[in-house]
Amino acid sequence: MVPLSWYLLLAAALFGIGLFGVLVRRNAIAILLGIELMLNAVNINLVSFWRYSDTLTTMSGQVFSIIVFAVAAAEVSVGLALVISVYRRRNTVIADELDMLKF
Amino acid sequence: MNFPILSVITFLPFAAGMLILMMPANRKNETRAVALATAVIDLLLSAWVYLQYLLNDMQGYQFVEKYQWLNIPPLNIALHFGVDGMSAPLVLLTGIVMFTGVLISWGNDDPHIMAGIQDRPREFFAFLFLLAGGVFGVFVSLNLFMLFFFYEIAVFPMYLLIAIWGWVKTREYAAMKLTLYLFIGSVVSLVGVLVMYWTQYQNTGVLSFDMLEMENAGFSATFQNIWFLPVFLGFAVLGGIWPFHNWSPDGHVAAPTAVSMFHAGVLMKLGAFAALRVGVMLLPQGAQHWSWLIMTFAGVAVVYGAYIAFVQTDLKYMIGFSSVSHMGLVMLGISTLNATGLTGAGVQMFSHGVMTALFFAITGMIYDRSHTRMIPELGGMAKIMPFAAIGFIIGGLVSMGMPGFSGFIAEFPIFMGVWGEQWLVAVIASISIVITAAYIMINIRKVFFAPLPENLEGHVGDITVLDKVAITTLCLFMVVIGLFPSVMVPMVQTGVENIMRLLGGA
Amino acid sequence: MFTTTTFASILPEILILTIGLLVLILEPFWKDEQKRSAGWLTAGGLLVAMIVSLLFGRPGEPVAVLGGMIRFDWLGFFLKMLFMFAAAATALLLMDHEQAGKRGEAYVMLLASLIGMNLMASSADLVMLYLSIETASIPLYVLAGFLLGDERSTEAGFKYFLFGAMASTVMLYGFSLLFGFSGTTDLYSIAATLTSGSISPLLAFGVVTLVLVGLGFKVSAVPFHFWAPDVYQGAPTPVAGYLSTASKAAGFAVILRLFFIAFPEFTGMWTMVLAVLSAVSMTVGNLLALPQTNIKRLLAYSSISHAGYAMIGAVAFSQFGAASVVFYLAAYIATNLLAFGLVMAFSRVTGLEEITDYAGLSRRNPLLGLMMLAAFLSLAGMPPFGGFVAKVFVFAAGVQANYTWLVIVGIINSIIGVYYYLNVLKYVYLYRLPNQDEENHPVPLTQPYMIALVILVVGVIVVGTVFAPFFNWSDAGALNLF
Amino acid sequence: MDFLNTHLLSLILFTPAIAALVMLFLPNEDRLHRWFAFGVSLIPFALTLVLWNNFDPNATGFQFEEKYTWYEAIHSSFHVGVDGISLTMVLLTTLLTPLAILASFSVSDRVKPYMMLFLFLETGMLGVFLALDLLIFFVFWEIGLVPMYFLISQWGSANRNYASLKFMIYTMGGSLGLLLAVQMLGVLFGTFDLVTLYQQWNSLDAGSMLMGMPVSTVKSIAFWAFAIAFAVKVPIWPFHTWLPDAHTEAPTAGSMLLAGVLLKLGAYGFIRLVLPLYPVEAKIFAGALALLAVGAIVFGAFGSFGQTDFKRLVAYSSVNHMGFVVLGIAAAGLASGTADAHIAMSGAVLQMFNHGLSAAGMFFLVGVIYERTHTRNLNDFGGLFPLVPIYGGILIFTSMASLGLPGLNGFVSEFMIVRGSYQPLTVYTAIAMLGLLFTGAYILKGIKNVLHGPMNEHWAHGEHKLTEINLREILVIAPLMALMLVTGIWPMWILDIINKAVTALF
Amino acid sequence: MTGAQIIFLVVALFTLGSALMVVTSRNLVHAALWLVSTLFGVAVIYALLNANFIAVVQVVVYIGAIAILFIFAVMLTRRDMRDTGPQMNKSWWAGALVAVLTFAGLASLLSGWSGFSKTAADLPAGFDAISLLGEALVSPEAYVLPFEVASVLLLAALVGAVYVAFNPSKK
Repeated sequence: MVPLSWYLLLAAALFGIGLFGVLVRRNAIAILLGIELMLNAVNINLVSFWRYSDTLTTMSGQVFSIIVFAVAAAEVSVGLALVISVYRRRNTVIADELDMLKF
Repeated sequence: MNFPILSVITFLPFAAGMLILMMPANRKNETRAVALATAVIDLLLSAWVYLQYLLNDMQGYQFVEKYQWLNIPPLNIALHFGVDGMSAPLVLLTGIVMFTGVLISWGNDDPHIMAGIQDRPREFFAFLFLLAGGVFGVFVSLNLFMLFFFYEIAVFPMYLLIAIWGWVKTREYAAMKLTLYLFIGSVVSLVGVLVMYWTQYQNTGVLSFDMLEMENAGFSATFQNIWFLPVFLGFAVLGGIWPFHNWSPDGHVAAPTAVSMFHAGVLMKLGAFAALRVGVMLLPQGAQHWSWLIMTFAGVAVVYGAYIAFVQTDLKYMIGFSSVSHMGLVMLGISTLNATGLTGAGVQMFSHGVMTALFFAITGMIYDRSHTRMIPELGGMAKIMPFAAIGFIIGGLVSMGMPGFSGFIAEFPIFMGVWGEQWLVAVIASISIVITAAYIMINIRKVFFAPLPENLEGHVGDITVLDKVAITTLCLFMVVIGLFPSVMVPMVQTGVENIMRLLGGA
Repeated sequence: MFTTTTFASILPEILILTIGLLVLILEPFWKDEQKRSAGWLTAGGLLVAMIVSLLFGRPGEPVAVLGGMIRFDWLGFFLKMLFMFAAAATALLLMDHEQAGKRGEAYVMLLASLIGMNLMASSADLVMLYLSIETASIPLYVLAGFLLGDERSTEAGFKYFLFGAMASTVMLYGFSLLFGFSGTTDLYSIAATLTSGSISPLLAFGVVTLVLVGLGFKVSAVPFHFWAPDVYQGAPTPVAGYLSTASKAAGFAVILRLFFIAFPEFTGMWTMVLAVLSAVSMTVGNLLALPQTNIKRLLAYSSISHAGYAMIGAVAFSQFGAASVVFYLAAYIATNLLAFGLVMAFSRVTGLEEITDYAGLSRRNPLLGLMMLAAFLSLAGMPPFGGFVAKVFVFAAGVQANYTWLVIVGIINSIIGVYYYLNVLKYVYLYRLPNQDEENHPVPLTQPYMIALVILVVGVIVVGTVFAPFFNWSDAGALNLF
Repeated sequence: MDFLNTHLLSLILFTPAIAALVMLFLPNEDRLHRWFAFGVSLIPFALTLVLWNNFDPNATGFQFEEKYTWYEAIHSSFHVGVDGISLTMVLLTTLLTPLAILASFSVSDRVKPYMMLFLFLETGMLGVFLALDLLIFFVFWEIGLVPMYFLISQWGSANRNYASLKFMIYTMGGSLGLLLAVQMLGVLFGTFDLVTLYQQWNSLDAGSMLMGMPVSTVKSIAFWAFAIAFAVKVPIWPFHTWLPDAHTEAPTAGSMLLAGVLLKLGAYGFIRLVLPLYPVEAKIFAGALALLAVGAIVFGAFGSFGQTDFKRLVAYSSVNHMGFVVLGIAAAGLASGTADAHIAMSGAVLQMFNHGLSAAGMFFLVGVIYERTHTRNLNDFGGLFPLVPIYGGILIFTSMASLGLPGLNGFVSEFMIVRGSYQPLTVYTAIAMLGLLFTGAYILKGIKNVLHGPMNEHWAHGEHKLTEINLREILVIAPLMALMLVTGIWPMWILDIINKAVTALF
Repeated sequence: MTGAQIIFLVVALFTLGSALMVVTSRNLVHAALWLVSTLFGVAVIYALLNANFIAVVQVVVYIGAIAILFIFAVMLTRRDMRDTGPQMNKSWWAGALVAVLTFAGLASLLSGWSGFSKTAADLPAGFDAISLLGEALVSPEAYVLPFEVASVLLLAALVGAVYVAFNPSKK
C-alpha cells in the first residue's frame, strides 16, 4: 500500500514546479499554466487526505476538490479573457512588458 | 442646573460653523454677523458659568453633565462635562478670545487696509469655530477619551487656518511644522493614556476613561514614574515647553491675526491644561518624581524665551518667544506642585491668554495697515492709532509682570511657589522679568513712539471701532484681575485644592 | 433542513442575487441613455435589501446553518451591511463613469463579488471560505479590467488577476493542509483537533504562512501589496475604491474568523506574525506614499498602511481587539470610499489624477473641498471623523495586549500619514491654479455623486462622533468570536 | 464724616487714580485737563491736611489703618496706615504733586495723557508710603515706575529714550532682589503683613536652618536684596548713574517729582523695611552702608561741581543730599535704641522732607529758565540777575536752602544727621562733613554761573530776551519757599511728629 | 515494493515530468499539450486514490474544457506563439531557488506531522463514493450552499469573460 506521504510529496513537488512556472515564465499564459499545476497539487492533497482520513463518508475532501474544479474553470475563463483583452490593446502578453503602471 | 450649559457652550461653535458653511459664499457680512452672534452668545454663556461658579465647593466639579456615549464593557466613554476652578477661567478665556477674534477678523473693504479676513470668511469662521469648539471641549471634558477627542479637533483646523489665511512667506512650512509637532505630542500622550486606561483595569477592574475614576486607579509608583513624562510632555508640547517650543513662534508668525490670538491665547493653554489635568492629576507621584525636570525645562524656557524675544526684530516673533517665556512660567508654576505655584499657574494661563491675544490683535492691526512687522521699519504708530498704543502698553505691562495688572497676580505666586521648592530656580527665572521689561519697553518705543517712517506716511490709518471694542475687552480683564485678584484667584484655588488633594493622597 | 433561520441567514445574498438577475435581464431592454439606471437599480435594490435584511434577517444567538457552511451571527451580519453599503455607494459612483456606467455587466460583477464578500464574512467552513473568496475576487478581476479601451485598466485587471490567482492558490494549498491535519473543513471543529499535540508549532507556522499569502493579498498587506498601487491606479476609480474598502474588509473578516476560531492554540505564534506584517505594512505603505504624485497611487499606499493599522486590533486577540478591527473597517470603508469617490468626481470632470491638479479645488467647488477635508483628515486620524476614533480603538486594543511597541510603530506612522494627507489638502486649499480664475472652472457634481458623497461624508462624521452604536455592533460581532 | 475718617487713607490714595480715569472721558480740551488735574490733585492735599490735623503724634503704632482682603491666595491684604514718618512723606507727596502739575501748565503736547500719568504717579507714590503690607508695598513700588517712565520717554528732552530705559531697567533690576526677598518672606511666613512680619522675622532663631542655609546667612542675603533695591532708588553711589540721566531728560515737573518724592521711596524703604526687619544685619552692615553713603555725598558733590549742565548739577546734588539721608539711616541702624539713633533718624526723615522741597524747587527753577532759553548749559548763562531779579532772588533763596544755610530747612536736618551719626560713625561723618564743603562749592558755582559774572548779552535783547518769572510760576515756588523758611525757623511743627514716630520705632 | 507502489511511482514520475515540460518548453502550444498530459497523470492518481468520480471530472472538465481553452488562448495571442526570445525571467534561478525551497520546506514540515506516513484503510464493502458525493453536494446539512454559490460564480465568470473577451468594436 502506498503511504500518504508519497502523495503529499508528489503534491508538494507539483506545487513547487507550478510555483517555478509562475515565478519565472514571462508569458502570461504560461504563468496561468503554472497556476493550474499548483491547483492540481492542491487537489491531489485534498483527495489523498480524504482517502487517508478516518471519516471517509463525510466526503469533504472530494467536495472540496469539486469546488476547486469549478473555481479553476471560472478563474481560467476570466483570466484568459483578460489575457486576450490585454493582447488586443497591447499586442503582447509578456508580463514584464506590461509596465505602464510601474512606479 | 438643568440647563446643559457646558454642552451648549461646546457644541454651539460646531453648530454655528456648520451653519456658516451652508450660507451663500457671497454674503460675507451676514456670515460675519452670524459668527459674531455666536461668539457673543458663547462669551455670555461662559461668563455665566464663571459667575455662577460656587466658590465654597472646594473640590468638586460643577455644572456637571454626563451622557453615556459608549458604555459597553471595554470602553466607558461618556460625554462627561464639568468645570473646576482651573478650567472655569479658561472657559471664560476662550469665550473672550473667540469674541475678540471674531471682532478683529471682521474685515474691512478698504483695499489699503486689508484688515481682518477678506478671503473666504465663510470657511475661515467655520474652521475657527471648529477650533473654538474643540478648545471648549478640552476644558470642560472630564472624560479622558473625550478630552483627547476635542484636543485633536482643536489641533487640526490650525493647519488650514494658518496654511490658507496665513502669512504667505512661511505659512506652508509653519503650518506643517506646527501640525506635526502637535500631532506627535498628542499621540505620544495617547499611548500613555491608553496604557493608563488598561493599567487601571488591571488594578481596579474598572474600565473607564472617566478621569474622576482614574484618579483612584492606584497606579504604582514605578508606573507613574515611567509614564508621567510621555503623558505630560506630549501635552506640554502644545503648551510650548522648552525644548519642544520650536513650532510655536513659527506658527504664531505665519498665522492670521485671529488665529495667532487663538493659538497663543488659548491653544497653548490647552497644552498646559491637559498636561496638568492628565499628567499631574492622574499621575501625581510621577509628577513628584519628575518635577525637577519639568522645573528645569520651564526655568530654561522662561529665561531663554525672554532672551530670544529680546533679540527679535519681527514683532510677531518677539511676541511668539515671549509666549514661550510666559508659558514657561505656567509650567514652572505647575512644576512646583504646591498650592501657591499652581494657583499662579492657573491665573497665568488666563492672564497670558488675554495678554497675548491682545498683543497679536494689535500686531495684526499694525501689519494689516503697514504691511510690515519688522520693528525697525515701524514707528509712530501711537499718533496714528493711539488706542492700539495704549492697549499694547497695557499688554506690555502685564507681560513684564507689572503690579496692578493680571501678570503680577499670576507671576508672583508662581515665583513664591518656586521659592518653596527650589529657590535657585526662582532667582534665575526672575532675571526674565528684567529682560522682558527691557524688550517690551524698547519695542513699544520703537513701534509706537519713534518717528513714522516716510514710506508709511499717509498709507496707514486708524483702527476700526470693532478693533477698539476688542482691545478694550481684553484690557479690561487684565486690569480688573490685576486690581482685584479676588475675582479670579479664589476660583482657581478651588481647582488647586483638588489637585493638592490628589498630590497629597499620592 | 431549510428553516426560517436558514433562510434568514442567506437572505441578503438571495436579495443581492435577485438584484443581479434583474439587472442582467432588464439591461438589454433599456435604451443606451437609460442604461445607467442599472446603477439606480443596484443602489436602490441594495438599500431595500439592507432594510429587508435588517427587518427579517437579523441574527440571534450565533448559530451554524446549512451544514456549518456559514455562521449566522452578528459579526457576519454587521459586516454584510457594511459591504452592501459600500457596494451601493460604489454603484452610485459608477453610474456616471463614462465607459463603465452604462454597462450592466459592471453592476452584475459588483453584485456577484458582493455575494462573495458577504459569504466571506460569515463562512465557517474551509470549502465555503475558499469559494466565497474566489467569488468575491473573480468578478473584481473583471471590474478592474473593465475599461476595455483603456490600456491601464486592462493591464490593471490582468495584473490583479495574475497576482490574485497566484496568491489564492498558495492560500488554497494551506487550506488543503489544514484540512488534512484536522480531518475536517469546519472551522469550529478545526480548533478542537488542531492542537499543539497534533501538529508542531512549526507546521502550524507553515500553514499560517501559506494562508496569509492569500489573505495578505486580499487586505494588501506588505509584502503582498505590490499589486495594489498599479491596480488602484488603473482600475476604474469607483472600483478601486471598492477594492480598497469592501474587498479589504472582507479579507479582514476572514482573518478574524479564521485565526480567532481555528488557531486559538497557536495564538502566540500568529499574533507575532500578524504584528510583524502590521508593522511592516504601516511603515512601508506610509513611506512609499510620501513620494507619490498620483492621487490614486497615494491612496493605494495609504490603504496598505491602513491594513497595517487595522491589523493591530487583530494582533491583540481579544474581544475588544476584534471589535476595534470591525469598527476600524466601518470607519475606513466610509472614509476611503469617500476619498475615491471624490477622486472620481474630480477626474470625471477634469480627467486629471495628479495631486497637483487639485490646486484651487476649494474655490472651484467648496463643497468638494470640504469633503476632501473630511476624507483626508479622517484618513489621517483626526476627530471628529471616523478615522480618529477607529485609530484610538485599535491602539487601545494593542496597548491592552501589551503590544505597546506595535502601537508606537503605528503612532509614528500616523505622524507620517498626517504629513502626506495634509499635503493633499494643501493643494486643495492653499494652492491655486496657475491662471488664478478657479471660479471659472467649476467642478460640478451630478446627482448620483451628490447622493453618494453626501451620504459618505455624513457617515464619516457620524462614525466619528456618534460612535457608540457602531462600536456596539462591532463589539456584538466580536463577541461572536469568543 | 465717619466715612471720611475710616477711609481717609484710601481716599487720599485713590482720588488721583480715579480722577485720572475720569479724565479719560473728558472732552479733548487742554485747558480743561490742566485745571481739572490741578483741582483734583488738591483734594488729596486737603485730605492730608485733615489727616495731619487728626493725627495723634503721641499714639504708638499706625493710625488710620485700613485692611481689606486683597489677594487671599497668598495671604496678602490691602493694609494701609500711617505713622509719623509716612505722614511726613504723604504730606510731601500731596504737596508737590499739585505744584508739579501747576508747573507743567506750560506743557502743550498731549496734555491729557500727561496729566493722567501725573495723577497715576501720585497714587503710586502714595501707595508706597501708606502700605503696611509687603506685597502692597511692592505693588506700588513698581507701579510708580510706569508713569515716570512714560513721562520721561514721551515728554523728556533729546536723550530721553536712553534715559528712560536706563531708569526703568535699573530700578526693575534693583527690585528683582526685593521681589525675590519679598517672596521668600511670603513663603516662610505665609503673610505679607508688615506688622506681623516685624515680629515673626525677628523671632526666628538665628542658628536654625532655612532652605539649607543658616538663618543668619539667609537674612544677610535678604538684607542685601532689600538694600540694593532701595539703594538703587535712593540712589546711593555706585548705583546712582541712572539718576543724572533721568533727571536731565525728564520734563521739569517730572524732575520735580522724581527728585522730590521718588528718591524718597528708596530711603523710606530703608526706614520702613530694612531697619525693622533686619536690625541685626543693619548693625553689621552699617559700616558698608555708611561707606556707600559717604561715597554718594562726596562723589555727588564732586560730580555736581564738575557739571556744565545746570540740570545735571542739580541732579548730582540730589545724590549728594540723599547720601546724608542714608548716612543717617546707617547710623540709626548701628546705634539703634540710643538717642543718637533717634536724632540721626529724625534728621534723615526731615532731610527727606527738606530735600523734597528744595530739590523740587531747584528743578523747577531750572525748568523755568530752560523754558525761556532752551539751554541748560551753565556757560550760556551769566549775569542774568539784572534781567530777572525776582527769579534770581528765588533761585538764591532756594539754593541756600539746598546748601543748608542756617535758618533755612536744610541746615536743621543736615545738622541732626551729622549730630546723630558722629558718635556711631565718626570717620564717615567726618568725611561727609568735608563733602558738605563741596556742596557749598557747587551750589555757589551754579548761582555764579547763572546770575553773576559778565552778562550774556544774548539774553538781553530781541527775540531771545529773557522774561521774568510769571505769576503761575511764582505760585508754584512760593509754597515751597514758605515751607523751607518755616521749617528752618520752627522745625518742631514737623519734627515733633517725626521724632515721636522714630523714637517709638527704633 | 508492492504493485500499487510501482504503479504510483511510474504515474508520479510521468506527471512530474510532464509538469516540468509545461513550465520549461519554449513553445506555448507544446506547453499546453504537456499540461494535458500532466492532468491525465493526475487523473490516474485520483483513480489510484479510489476517487473515480474526481478522476472522471478531471478528464472531462480539466482536459476537456480548461486545457482546450488554454490552447485556444495561446492560438488567439498569435504573436507570442513564436518561441522567439527568452521565455523566462533573467532571474529565473531565483525562481527556481524559491520553488526548490518551497518544496523542501513543505516536505520537511510535512514529515514532522504525526499522520505523515499513515496508511489508508481499505474501502468498506459497498462504499458508494458517487452517491455519497452527490448527497453531500445537495444536502442542506452539507455542501449545498457551496454548490449553489459555485453556480453563481460560474455565471458571473461567464458574464464577465464574455464581456471582456467579446468586445471588439468599442474602443
